[in-house]
Amino acid sequence: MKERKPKNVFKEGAISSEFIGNSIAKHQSKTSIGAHNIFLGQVRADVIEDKTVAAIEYTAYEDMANEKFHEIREATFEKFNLTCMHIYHSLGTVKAGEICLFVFVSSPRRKEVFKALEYVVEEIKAKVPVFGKEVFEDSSHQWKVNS
Amino acid sequence: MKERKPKNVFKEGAISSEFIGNSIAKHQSKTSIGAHNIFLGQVRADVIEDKTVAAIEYTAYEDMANEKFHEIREATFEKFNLTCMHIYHSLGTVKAGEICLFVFVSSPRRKEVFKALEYVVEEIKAKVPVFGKEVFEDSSHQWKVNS
Amino acid sequence: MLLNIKYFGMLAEITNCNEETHEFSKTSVNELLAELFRKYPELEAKDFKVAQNHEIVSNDSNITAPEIALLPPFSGG
Amino acid sequence: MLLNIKYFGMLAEITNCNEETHEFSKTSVNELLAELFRKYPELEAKDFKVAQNHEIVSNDSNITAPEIALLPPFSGG
Repeated sequence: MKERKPKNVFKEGAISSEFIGNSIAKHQSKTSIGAHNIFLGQVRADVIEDKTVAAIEYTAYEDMANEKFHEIREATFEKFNLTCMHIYHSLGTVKAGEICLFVFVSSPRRKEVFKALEYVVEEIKAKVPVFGKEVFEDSSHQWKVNS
Repeated sequence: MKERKPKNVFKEGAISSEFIGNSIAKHQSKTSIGAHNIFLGQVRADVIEDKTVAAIEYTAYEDMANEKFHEIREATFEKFNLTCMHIYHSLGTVKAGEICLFVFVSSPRRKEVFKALEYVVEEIKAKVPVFGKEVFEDSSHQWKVNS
Repeated sequence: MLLNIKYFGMLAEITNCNEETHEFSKTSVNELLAELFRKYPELEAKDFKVAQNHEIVSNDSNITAPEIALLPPFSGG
Repeated sequence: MLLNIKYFGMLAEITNCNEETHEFSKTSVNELLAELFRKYPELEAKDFKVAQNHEIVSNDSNITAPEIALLPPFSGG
């Protein structure tokens, strides 16, 4: 199990609510799980100098990003008692209100999922080379910076 | 807004993955939201002295419970910068692998949702009079105690 | 005062009912519990809290409301 | 050594390309950057990190791999 190849975490376009619902449904046969914790990143229609963000276009250094996602996965399983973990990130255009990041952790016990989920999300923000271009309604743009 | 009447948090039976997916979809028109955090409690098929839990039957002191859910809601909105919050808890029979608790918080910023979600879940566990009867496959039972 | 006593979870198994009326002429929660323990001796060994007006009250509180609930440890979620 | 240089995000806007080959005969990341800054003067004012073998390296590291990436601040999620 140790030498698993990095999976492709990226999905083209937004992550749909049906996809998330299906992902939850798939875990109902895993009856050792007592707690799930899900983080969803959603694109905000921020207003910057009178212009409103209509979408974010995501690009990534994909090979490095998938390696980093894989390292984060492995480190998280080392640190926390998790039954399973899933990460999906959008590439390409995600409109305001749509979901661009889906992180899903499950464990027998709730204390583990809270700690693990926050850890995973902060690691993704800090270590994965993904770049968001905020496109305004008038088609001008600026580069997003995480805070 | 302050004197809202407590809503009914309880749903008869398990909370379906479709219900959760639909609830996520409803938030895609709220474009000030940047982060959602979802907690799901799932019934574990624990094995206790060679007997396997097949389901939990939930009962509650409903009036008091809905008031406590309401107080937790109000306190959470006071403490954290949230856009919205939803809580659903099952009553009646929830089989192993099915979902009995769904807590959903949303905010412009991710730091808020992590703190808020854990707070809400711990408050529910500590303050809401809900009682779970673990029913084994042979129909014997024991009363669940939260840890 | 005519009280409506509610029992939940494992306590309702002992009393064999979810609620019952109980004529009470004394003052405190402790005095009420003494009467209930005479009726249901098994209750005395159980871990539970008493709620009045949907709030947990201490056993030396006075009974002021007609609805009293006996609540075993919570196990929601 | 013939390097393959990749540019991402706002850096690709400056260089007007996502990747290019670059013949490099010196040693360190700093020396490579000096050459790139001569070609793209606007790059010098930008905040970015250099990755080699998919790992961030410091600017005084030696270039040992043919694929080098210039990465502006990450903004995933």
